[in-house]
Amino acid sequence: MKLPDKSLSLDAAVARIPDGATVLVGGFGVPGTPFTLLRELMRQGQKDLTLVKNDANEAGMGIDHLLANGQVKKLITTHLGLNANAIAMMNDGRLEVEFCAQGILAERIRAGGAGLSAILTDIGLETELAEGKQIVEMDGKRLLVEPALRADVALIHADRADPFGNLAYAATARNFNPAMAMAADLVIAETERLAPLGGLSPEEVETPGAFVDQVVRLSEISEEYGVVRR
Amino acid sequence: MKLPDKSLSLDAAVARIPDGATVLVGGFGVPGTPFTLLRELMRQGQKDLTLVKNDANEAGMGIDHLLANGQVKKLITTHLGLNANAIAMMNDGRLEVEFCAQGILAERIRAGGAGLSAILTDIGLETELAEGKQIVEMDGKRLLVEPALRADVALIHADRADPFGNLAYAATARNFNPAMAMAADLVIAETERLAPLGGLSPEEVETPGAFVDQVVRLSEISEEYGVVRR
Amino acid sequence: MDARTRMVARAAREITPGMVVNLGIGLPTKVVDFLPEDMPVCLHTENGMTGIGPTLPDEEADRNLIDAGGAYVSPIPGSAYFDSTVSFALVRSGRLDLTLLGAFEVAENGDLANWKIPGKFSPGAGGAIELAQKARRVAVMTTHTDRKGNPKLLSRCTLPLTARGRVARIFTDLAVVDVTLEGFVLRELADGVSVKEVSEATGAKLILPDTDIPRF
Amino acid sequence: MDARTRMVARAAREITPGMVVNLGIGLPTKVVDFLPEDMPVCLHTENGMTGIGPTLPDEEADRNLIDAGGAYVSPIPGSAYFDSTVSFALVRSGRLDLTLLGAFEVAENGDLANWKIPGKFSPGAGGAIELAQKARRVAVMTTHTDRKGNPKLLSRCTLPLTARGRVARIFTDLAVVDVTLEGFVLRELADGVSVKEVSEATGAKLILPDTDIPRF
Repeated sequence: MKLPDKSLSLDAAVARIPDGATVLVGGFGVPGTPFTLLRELMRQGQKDLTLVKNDANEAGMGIDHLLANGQVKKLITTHLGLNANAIAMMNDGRLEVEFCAQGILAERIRAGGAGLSAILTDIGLETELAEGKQIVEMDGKRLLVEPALRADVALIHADRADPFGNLAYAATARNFNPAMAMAADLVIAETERLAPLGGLSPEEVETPGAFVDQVVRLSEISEEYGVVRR
Repeated sequence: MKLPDKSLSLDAAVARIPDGATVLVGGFGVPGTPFTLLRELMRQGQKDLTLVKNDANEAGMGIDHLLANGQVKKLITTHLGLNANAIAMMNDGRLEVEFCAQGILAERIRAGGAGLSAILTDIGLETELAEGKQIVEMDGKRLLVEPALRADVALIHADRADPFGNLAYAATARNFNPAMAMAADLVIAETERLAPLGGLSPEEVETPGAFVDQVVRLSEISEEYGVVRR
Repeated sequence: MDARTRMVARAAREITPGMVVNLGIGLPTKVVDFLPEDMPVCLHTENGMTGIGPTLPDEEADRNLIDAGGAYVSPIPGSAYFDSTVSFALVRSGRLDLTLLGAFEVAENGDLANWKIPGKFSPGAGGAIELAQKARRVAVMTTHTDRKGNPKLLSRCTLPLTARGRVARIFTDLAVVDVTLEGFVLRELADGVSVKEVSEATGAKLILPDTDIPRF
Repeated sequence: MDARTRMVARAAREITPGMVVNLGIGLPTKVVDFLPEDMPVCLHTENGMTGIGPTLPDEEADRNLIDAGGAYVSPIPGSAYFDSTVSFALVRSGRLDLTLLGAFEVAENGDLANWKIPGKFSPGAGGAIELAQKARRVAVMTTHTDRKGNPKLLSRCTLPLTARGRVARIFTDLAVVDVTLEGFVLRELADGVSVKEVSEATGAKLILPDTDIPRF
C-alpha cells in the first residue's frame, strides 16, 4: 500500500473544468487566491461559469480577469467593495450576483463538503438577506434554511502539499480554502511547495488528500501576491 | 495588548462545574479522553450530569467512574460496546441513553460551537434513529432536523496548550475534542504540555484560545493512557 | 486631540480586560492605538486570526497576513490563524464580547444600517450581519451627522438593516449615546460640545440623564 | 488457506487502485494483509486518519494512534490526522469509494442490519449508519450463516436496519453474491463448495448466472 499520486500539469488540471461549471474559488482579498489556476482558466476560456468567492478581488486581479473576459454568468459572494468593475457589471445587468453573509457562505460550502443538506440559522432573519428563503420552525423559533453549496470544481491555493493532495496553508491565506477543498467533485489545488509523500507530517495536514483530486505545483509565485501598496 | 492568561489549578477549574450540567467529554476510546479532569469531577461529586461522549470508555476507566459513582443521569453517545457496566445500567433503567450516529453527533456539537441552530441531513432516515425527529421538506426531499448540541461544559484533552487556551492535539487523540472545545459555555482543557505564550506557533493552533475558558496543566499523564493489552 | 481622535480614544475605553473584540473596517480599527500595552485583550479579525499585532509597513509586510480590511498585520505571542468557518463560529457562538462597527444609520431601537444604500452603494455586507447580530455587545463609531449635516442617529432607520435592535452604545465626534428601552440617552459629551448641539444633530429624541454628564 | 482466510483474500481484490476505503471493525480489517504492497490506495478510519499503516505490537504502539476498532496502527508517508467532523465529512460527501462492513443480516433488496439485536445487543451504531448510507460502494463480509446455522442472507431483514438498499456485494465463506434489482445473484463459489450448498444456506432466492461461476 502507498498513497496515490495526483500531481498534474497546470494546463491538464484546468482542462478538466467544463463550460457551465460552478467553481469555488479560495481567497479573501489577495491571500489564498489561486491566481495561477485562475489565469489558466482565463487562457483556456471555459464559459458560463458560476463562481463562488468571498470577494471579487480587485480590478485587474484574480477573478476580475474572468469577469472582464465574459466567462462568468453568476457570482455568489459576500462583498464586492474593492472591485469597481464587478459593481459596474452588476449594476449594468451584465453579471448576476447573489450575496450571502460571509460566515453563512462559509457554512453553506462546509455543509456541502460535509455531505449535509442544509443548515438552519437565524442569521439574516428580518433583513433583506432572508427574502425568498425557506423558513422552518423549530422549538417555536423561526429559522432560515440555508442550503448546502456543493460545486463542480474548487480552485484552492495551498502553501504546501504532497502528491496525494494533503494540503497546508499559510497564515490568513486559509480563509475559504479549507472548506472549499472539501466541497467540490473536482478539487484542484495549486501549491507553492510540493513535498514528496511523507514531507508533510500527518499533524500539519489541514486538508486531507482524500478530498483533493489534482495537485499543481507552481513554478513561480504569481506577482499578484506582491504586497499591495495603497 | 497581550493575551489573557486562563491557566488554573485542576480543582479550581473543575469546581466551576455545577450540579445538573450538560458536559461534553472528548475522546474516542482512550486517546483524547480527559482522564484527569474526569477523575477530579468524580472526586468533587457533582450530580445529575448529562454526559455527551462518543463512547462510554471501558469499565473502570474515564466516564465509567462517573457512571459507577451515580453522578450521571443521561448519556448521549454513539456506541457503548466496550463498556459492559454502561450497557447493564442502560438495560436496568439506571441510565438514560440517547444514541446518535457518530458523524451526526460530531456535527450537532460542531453546529453548537458554530452558533447554528440545526443541520438538515438524510442520515438515519428510514431507520430507528429517525423516530420522533422533526422532518423538513427541501426541494422535494424529506430531511431530518438534527438540532445543534451546545453544552454547559466541555472537558478537553490537549497535547499542547498555551495560557490563552490555544490548543493542539496528538494523532487520533483529536477525534471529538476540536468540535467540543467550541461548543460549551465553560470549556476546560487539560494539557500534557503547557507552553508559554508564543510557544505554540499561530499555524499549529487547532483550537483558538478564544473558545477556551480554563487551561489545566497536567502534572502527570494518567496511567489510563497506557497501551491497553488485549 | 481633534474630535475624531477623541472619539477613537473614548471608544477604546469600552474595551475591558479579558475581552475578545472585533474592530470593524475603518474608524474602529484605529482604536488599537489607544489600548494600554499591558491590557489582556484578544483582537479578532473575521478573515481568520486572533491576537492581532501592530500593522506593518509595506516593506516588513507578510503577503499572507492581512486583517479583514486588507491591512498588513503581525502576530503577537499567542496569536492563532484559522479558516473562515472557525472565524464565524467564534462570532456566532457568543465568544465575541464586543464589536465596534461603523454605521450609515442607527435607530433609537438599536437597529443598525451599515451595508447598503439602494441604488447608490450595494457591494454586499461581508461579515457585518453576523458581527452585528451575534457579538455579545455591539457598539457603533460614527460621525454624529453625515457630510451634508444630516443626522445619522434616527428614530427609525430608512436604509436596509444590518441587524435589528442590537446596538447598545454609539460613540460619535460629539457624544456617547446609549440605546435604552426608552430610546437614546446622552451619557457623555465631547469637550467643547453643548447638550443643545448634540440634540440638534440627533434625528430622534435625546434623553438627558438626571446625573452630571461627563466630558471626554 | 481456510474458508475465512479465502474470504478475506477475495474481498481484498474488491479494492482497486486509487480508492479511498473504510474497513469495518472485525473481519474487514484483516483485508489489509492481502493488499499488494505497491498498490495506490488510501485507507480511512472514522476516528480520524487516512493512510493507515501496519498495526503495531504493544511495545511499539503510540498511545495516541488507534483505528476505530482500537488497534494500535502506524502512519505511512502521506498519512493525515483529523477530527471526527472532518472524518465523517469525508464519508458523507462521497469521498469514500468503498466500505467493507460486517453484518447480522443482509437482504436481497440491499438492506443491511448490523447494529442492533433488540433485547439482546444494542450498544449503538457508532459510525456504521453513515458508512453504510454514504460510501459509494458498500460490500459486506460475513459468514454465510450464523453460529446456529441460520442464514444471514435473507429475503428481508428482521432486525433494525443500518441502511436501506445500499449493499452491492456480499463476501462469505461460501460465495460472492451480488445484490441486483432481481435479488441475490451468485457470482463466485469458494473452493470445494457447491451451488446447492450455497442455495441451501441462503434465506432467499439465489439467482444463478448464465455464465461459468468462478472459484475463489
